[in-house]
This record gives sequence, structure tokens and C-alpha cells, in this order.
Amino acid sequence: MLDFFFHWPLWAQSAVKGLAVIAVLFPFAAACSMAERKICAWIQGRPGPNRTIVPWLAWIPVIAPFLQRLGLFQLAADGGKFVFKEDPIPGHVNKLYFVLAPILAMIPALTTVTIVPFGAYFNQAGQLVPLVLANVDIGLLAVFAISSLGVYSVILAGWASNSKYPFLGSIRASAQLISYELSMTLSVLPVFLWINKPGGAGTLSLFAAVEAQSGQGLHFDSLWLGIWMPVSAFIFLVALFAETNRQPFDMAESEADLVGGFHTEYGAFKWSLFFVAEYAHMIVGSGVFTLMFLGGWNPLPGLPLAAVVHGLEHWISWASHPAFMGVLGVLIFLGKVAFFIFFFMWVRWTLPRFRYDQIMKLGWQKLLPLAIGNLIFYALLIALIDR
Amino acid sequence: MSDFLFYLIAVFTAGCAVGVVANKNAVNAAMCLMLCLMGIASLFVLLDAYLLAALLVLVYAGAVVALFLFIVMLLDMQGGVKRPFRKMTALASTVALALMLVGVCMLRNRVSGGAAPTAALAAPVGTVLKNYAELLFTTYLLPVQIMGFLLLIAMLGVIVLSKKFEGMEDIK
Amino acid sequence: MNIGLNEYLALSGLLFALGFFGVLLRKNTLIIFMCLELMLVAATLALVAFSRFNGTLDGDVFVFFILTVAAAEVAVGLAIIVALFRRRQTVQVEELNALRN
Amino acid sequence: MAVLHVSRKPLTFAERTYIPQILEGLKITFKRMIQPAETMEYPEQRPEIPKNYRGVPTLVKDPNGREKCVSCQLCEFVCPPKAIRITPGEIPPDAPTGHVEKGPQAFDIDMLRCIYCGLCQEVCPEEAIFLQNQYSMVGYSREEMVNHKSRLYELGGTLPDQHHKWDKKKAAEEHGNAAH
Repeated sequence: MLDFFFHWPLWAQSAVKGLAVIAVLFPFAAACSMAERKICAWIQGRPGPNRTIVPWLAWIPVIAPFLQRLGLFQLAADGGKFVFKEDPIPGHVNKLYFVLAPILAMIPALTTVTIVPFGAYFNQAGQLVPLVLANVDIGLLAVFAISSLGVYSVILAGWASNSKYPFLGSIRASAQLISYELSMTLSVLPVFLWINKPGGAGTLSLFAAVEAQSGQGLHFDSLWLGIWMPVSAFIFLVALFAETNRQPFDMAESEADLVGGFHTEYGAFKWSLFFVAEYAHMIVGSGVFTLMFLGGWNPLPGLPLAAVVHGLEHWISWASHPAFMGVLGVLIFLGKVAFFIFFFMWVRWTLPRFRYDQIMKLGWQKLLPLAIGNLIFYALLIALIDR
Repeated sequence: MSDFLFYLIAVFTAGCAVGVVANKNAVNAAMCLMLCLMGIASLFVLLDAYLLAALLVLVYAGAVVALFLFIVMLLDMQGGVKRPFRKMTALASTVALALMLVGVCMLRNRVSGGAAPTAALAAPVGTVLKNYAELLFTTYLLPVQIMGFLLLIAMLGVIVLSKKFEGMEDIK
Repeated sequence: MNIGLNEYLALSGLLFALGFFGVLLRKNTLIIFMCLELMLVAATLALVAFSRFNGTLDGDVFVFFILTVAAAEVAVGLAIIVALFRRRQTVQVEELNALRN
Repeated sequence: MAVLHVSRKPLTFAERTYIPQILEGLKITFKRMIQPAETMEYPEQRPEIPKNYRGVPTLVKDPNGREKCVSCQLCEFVCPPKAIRITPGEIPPDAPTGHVEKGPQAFDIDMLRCIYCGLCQEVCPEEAIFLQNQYSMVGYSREEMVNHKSRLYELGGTLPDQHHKWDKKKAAEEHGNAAH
């Protein structure tokens, strides 16, 4: 079906993939910003954006008012605003790094997507093949490595702004990023200990993590890792909030005490790049969490996608067609990711911000020992099970 | 393709290394170091050592250079008198550089003596993660343990160093 | 595929030489430290290349150790530099000459 | 005065993990989320204005269509932000209200200065100025935001009182107080 694509030269394939990432992730991030507005409005008892309409669309009788009430065009209005606003560069900033920082923010956000698988299908030989742009063996490590580069945009943006509050914000944010990376890495170790238990694959790929949760029926191998390792999932989730600079941990912004954090001096398109990068991080983070702890594209614990497809084959003959299965898997996966994005926003509009000392205390004195204890516990447990 | 990539990345990496050495501004130097490390990580990928490439980026680019940037920005040592290089220092370091470059040229033009034929590569062993694990936990178990101790000691050392001690006289 | 061990070794040597040059020439402690890191990384490149072209893993494993040592070294070294800066308000090597006379 | 030291209530372990509190908060916001919105869709739906609302100050006429203001300038005097500017003028003797000595030639209220305090309404001896229930004043320029006399009467309309003060006054003038 897609054979012609694989006959293209390598650079063309790469270019298409890169464009696809941008073409998918930017609208996703925009949709997230839309969802954020709507959800915060609902939580605060407001209807949210419901006025924007494109003039020539307003003539369509029923659909246009409906779309208008949904507020879908607010996306376009926001995006247009960011593009067409005046893009100021304040005096006394370090121009090179000031311009470079938002671009640097986009790089890890867009690159990590390539490593996250988002669906699977059976090929002709009956093997399960992941839908992923780059199926690398070191998957999760690569995600961590690339996303650890995100700290540069924060540091450089704060420093290049040549202003006190952005600098303080960037110092805080980057210290926070580095601190929570530790707990995050430690929290996923039990997962890969379990996947790579003797006889296991010997891999760090996220596809393998999903496969480890794809057992059928109610037994040990089919449990989702979020159920089997709740503490890991919890630590990972908290660290994810901290890494994406989301609400209870948004030291980067903390507008009450730091004006606007590291992007105080930014405006227009450059600011929107930071904004999109934050949402892209959120999407990728939710995706990784779903893959590792919530069974990826498997609809229910003990009911993997493959079983669903085989079951459907009794009624629908084309159920195991790669296209149908791929779309089904992607939809299930996206559904879970969407729930997590909703969860991120739900938490954001519920909780107040932690104080900085509380954040550091939580990261180093609570989460880190908890993660280490969790690792030791599961190492012993897995050793016991395997005997 | 691979050759072209190697030369491209090699030139990029060497250029960034020159940037580290020659830059006046320490922030620029740190950023050059970061780019240089990315270049080396991509060379690791060319050498099929994916795990090491990821680790290099994670440890070096993600943490070490970020720490450097942190310190550079915090200390903010733009001030201070800029003294010119002493003649002897400049001369000595240039001579050292020249000597080493001669060594590099000799390496480059060395007649490859059978041991490592350029065309026929050995099977890439660095791609399988299991191989690393087996080696680390059998042959190199003792070094791994020592590394653990080293890290612990370094951590304690840093904690002690960064604490302020009251009543200590300034060394003049 | 004309790139062999020699090319990688030459590049590694070049990077090492540049780092060494920087260590000798520069006076800013932080930049000297960065150049040291550059030399370490150049060494890892040589190790990985050896490992790859000889079909063994020992070089790769050594890179692990180098990375660990480098991380520890940077932590301690930067702590020392910060402590020095607190005490002397400078990071220039020629002003840090307390033991001269 | 004695200082009372109140010690902080010690937190339980569960409270120190933040988790029960966070879950409680999430529950509350979720409940709030599925309830209908409480806001008003403003331009279509309008809030109900209470009777004693202090909106835009306006000038009113009596049921016979005469202007009530006699340009005594008390409102101009009392206005705290000095938003009112009155130019007093004579009324020609042959006009229907000719027996009144004065009427305003110009009456400007600068709505950019007005603070809706209602003192002008309080002070007016003729009950000619009222703060009415209009609350949205918009304009593209500063000049537009100054309400002139005609606009003030347009906003104010007629006050349906049955005093007919000027008719009585005219009758008294013509027939003396005997009429009463």
C-alpha cells in the first residue's frame, strides 16, 4: 500500500516525515490550547470562547452557528494573531540567543515525537508492526536524551533577555527540570526491568513496553503496568508535570512573583513557539505515559488490540486489514492521550502553584527516595517471580 | 552517503571545537561545546553505537554543559581586566598544537596495516543492548562498583564544597 | 565506504589537540575546564571507533566509565570554581596565584 | 496586650503527601465542570437593572415637553470630578417657557470623567438630572464621549410627574395666588 513511499530516496522520506511531524503536532498543540481555554472556562463556570467566525463561513445556515458556538475558529484567530503581531526585540538583549531560544524549545518537542509509536498493525507475515517514524531500540533513552536538551531554551531565554525576572525564572525552571529528571528516570527503571526480565527482549523501546502489556486474558503478563506498578506510574506522572512545566510545578512562569518567568520579554511569534513547545511536550509526555503504563493502543487490560481485531474478523472480514487496524489502534491511543491532556488541564485549573522550596523538597526528599525504594522493591520482586 | 555524512559531521565538530577554544564569551564557548557534543553523538550513531550516543547526549549535553552554562551565567565574569596572552604561553601552546597536528596527520596517512581493513567492517556489536549489560555485569563488575563509589564520593565532596564555612580566613 | 579507523582516529586526535591547545592557552578557568571535557570526549570517540572496527565491546564499555567520571569531575570541578569565585571574585588563572611566593 | 501564640495544627501523614487534598480539589472542579455555565451571554442577554441603579446621568423634560433644568449650576458646582459644564442662557420671552428666567444654552457631561456618584441628581432642585439605567457608553474618540445637551435629553426622555410646576407658576403670574 505504502510501498511507493519506501522506494523514495532517504532524504525525501525523511523530509516527508519531518513535515508530517510539524503538520500533525502544530494543529494538535493548537487544539490543546483551544481545549485548555474551554476546560478552564467550564471549571470556572463560563462558556469559553464561542464568538469567533470566519466571515464567508458565517453564511452557511446551521453549521456555521454551531461551529461558532464551539469556538473552533478561535484557534485560527489565535494563530493569526501570533503571526501578524509586531515581533519586538527589546534593547540590551543578546540578539542571537534571544532568537535562538524559542527555536531551541521547538527542537526537542518535535524530535521526540519521531520515537513515540502510536499504533500497530499486522503485516502480510502476520507480525505486529508498530506505527512509528523511527523504531529505535533505545527508544525511551532517546526520548529522555532529547528532551533533556529542552533545558537550553529555558536557560538561554532567561539569560539572553538580560533582565532580572526572566533570569530568576530560568534558573528556577532549569534547576527544577534537572532535579525531576532523576526521579523520572528512576521511576521507569522497574518497567524495563520487568520487560527485560530473563528471557525478555533486552530493549528499551516503547513498542516493547506496549507488547509487554498485550497479553490476553487475566494473568500477570496482561496487566497494564500502571496497575502492576502504581508507584512508578505516580512518580512518572508527577515528574512529567514538573518536566513539562505544568501548573502545580510551573516555576518557569509563576507570574505572581516573577512576572512571566523566562519568557517575560518575548512576544508574538517567538512567544507562541514556547507555547507550542509546551503543549508538544505535554502531548509527547502523555503519549509516553500511555505507552508505558496504560497499555498503549490496547483497549482494556487483558484485551489487546490483536485480540479485538481477531474477534471482529468473525463479523467483518476486513477487520485485520492493516489500514483498519492501524486506524483503530491510533484512535484508542489518541483517546488515552487526550484523556491525559484533559487531566493535565484539569489539574492545572484546580491546584495552586507550589512554592519553590516545596518543589525542591518534593523532588529531592520525597520523590527521589520513593523512586529508589520502588526500584529496589520491584527488583527484588521480579527476581522472586523469576525464580 | 555515509562518507559524505562523516566528513560533514567531522568538519562541523572540529569547527565547534575551534569555537570552544577561540571564543571570548564563555556562554558562546559552552554553546559551541554543546554543538560539538551533538556532532560527536552523531558520529557515534555512524559507528552504530546508538546507546552511547543517547547517553552522551543525556549526560553531557543534557546535564554537564547545562551546568557549565549555569555557572557561567551565575558568576557572570564579563568584568575584570583582560590581560593579553603572554608570549611564552602562546608560543608554547602553538608549538604543542602543531606537534599534535603532525601526529594527527601521521595517523590519517598511516598505511592501514591489515588489522583494520577499511572496507570490511566487523559485525556491529554495539547495537544490541544485552551485550553491554552482560559485559558490565561480568567482566567489568568491579569497575562498575568503583564508579558507584566514585559518584558517591563526588556527591559528598560537592555538598561539602558548596557549604559555607563560617570563620574561615580568606587565603590571600 | 572509504571511512575507516584512521579517519576516526585522526578526527579524535584533532579534537584532542584542540582541547589541549585550549587548556594551555586560555586563562578563564571555566573555559579551560570545557577544553578538558573536549579532550575527554575526543578520547571516547577514539574508543568507540576502535570498538566498532575491531568488533568488540570493551571500548564501548570504557566510554560508560569515562562518561561517569566526567559527570563526577564536572560536578566537583564546578563546585571548586564556584567556591574559588566566592572567595576571590575571579576565575582568571593568573590571578589565582596564592601559592606563588 | 497579651500575645497569643497559636501553634499550627500538626498535619497527618496523608495530608503531608498532598494527595487527599489534591483529589478533593479535583473532585470539586470536576463537579463544577459538568454544571452549566453561570455567565450571561452579554449582548444578547441583558442583566436586570435595579431601580435605583446609578447609570449614565441624563436630563429629563416634564410631561409638557419643557426642559426642567434652569441652569442653576449647582450640579456643576457639586460634581467631584468636574465632569459637568453648563453655559447658562436666557430663554426668549416669547417661547412657551418664556416666563422662566433661565435655561441651559449648553449642557455637557464628559463621560470620561463622570464617576457615577449621583451627587448631581441629589443636588438638583428642579429634579432635572437623573442617573438612569444605561450603563454602556462607547465611542471612538474623546469628543464622542462628551454628552451634549441634545444627547442628554435624548437619553433622559420625559419624567412622568404631575407637578406641572411651570404651568402653576404661569397661572399664578397671570391670576395671582387666588387661583389656589
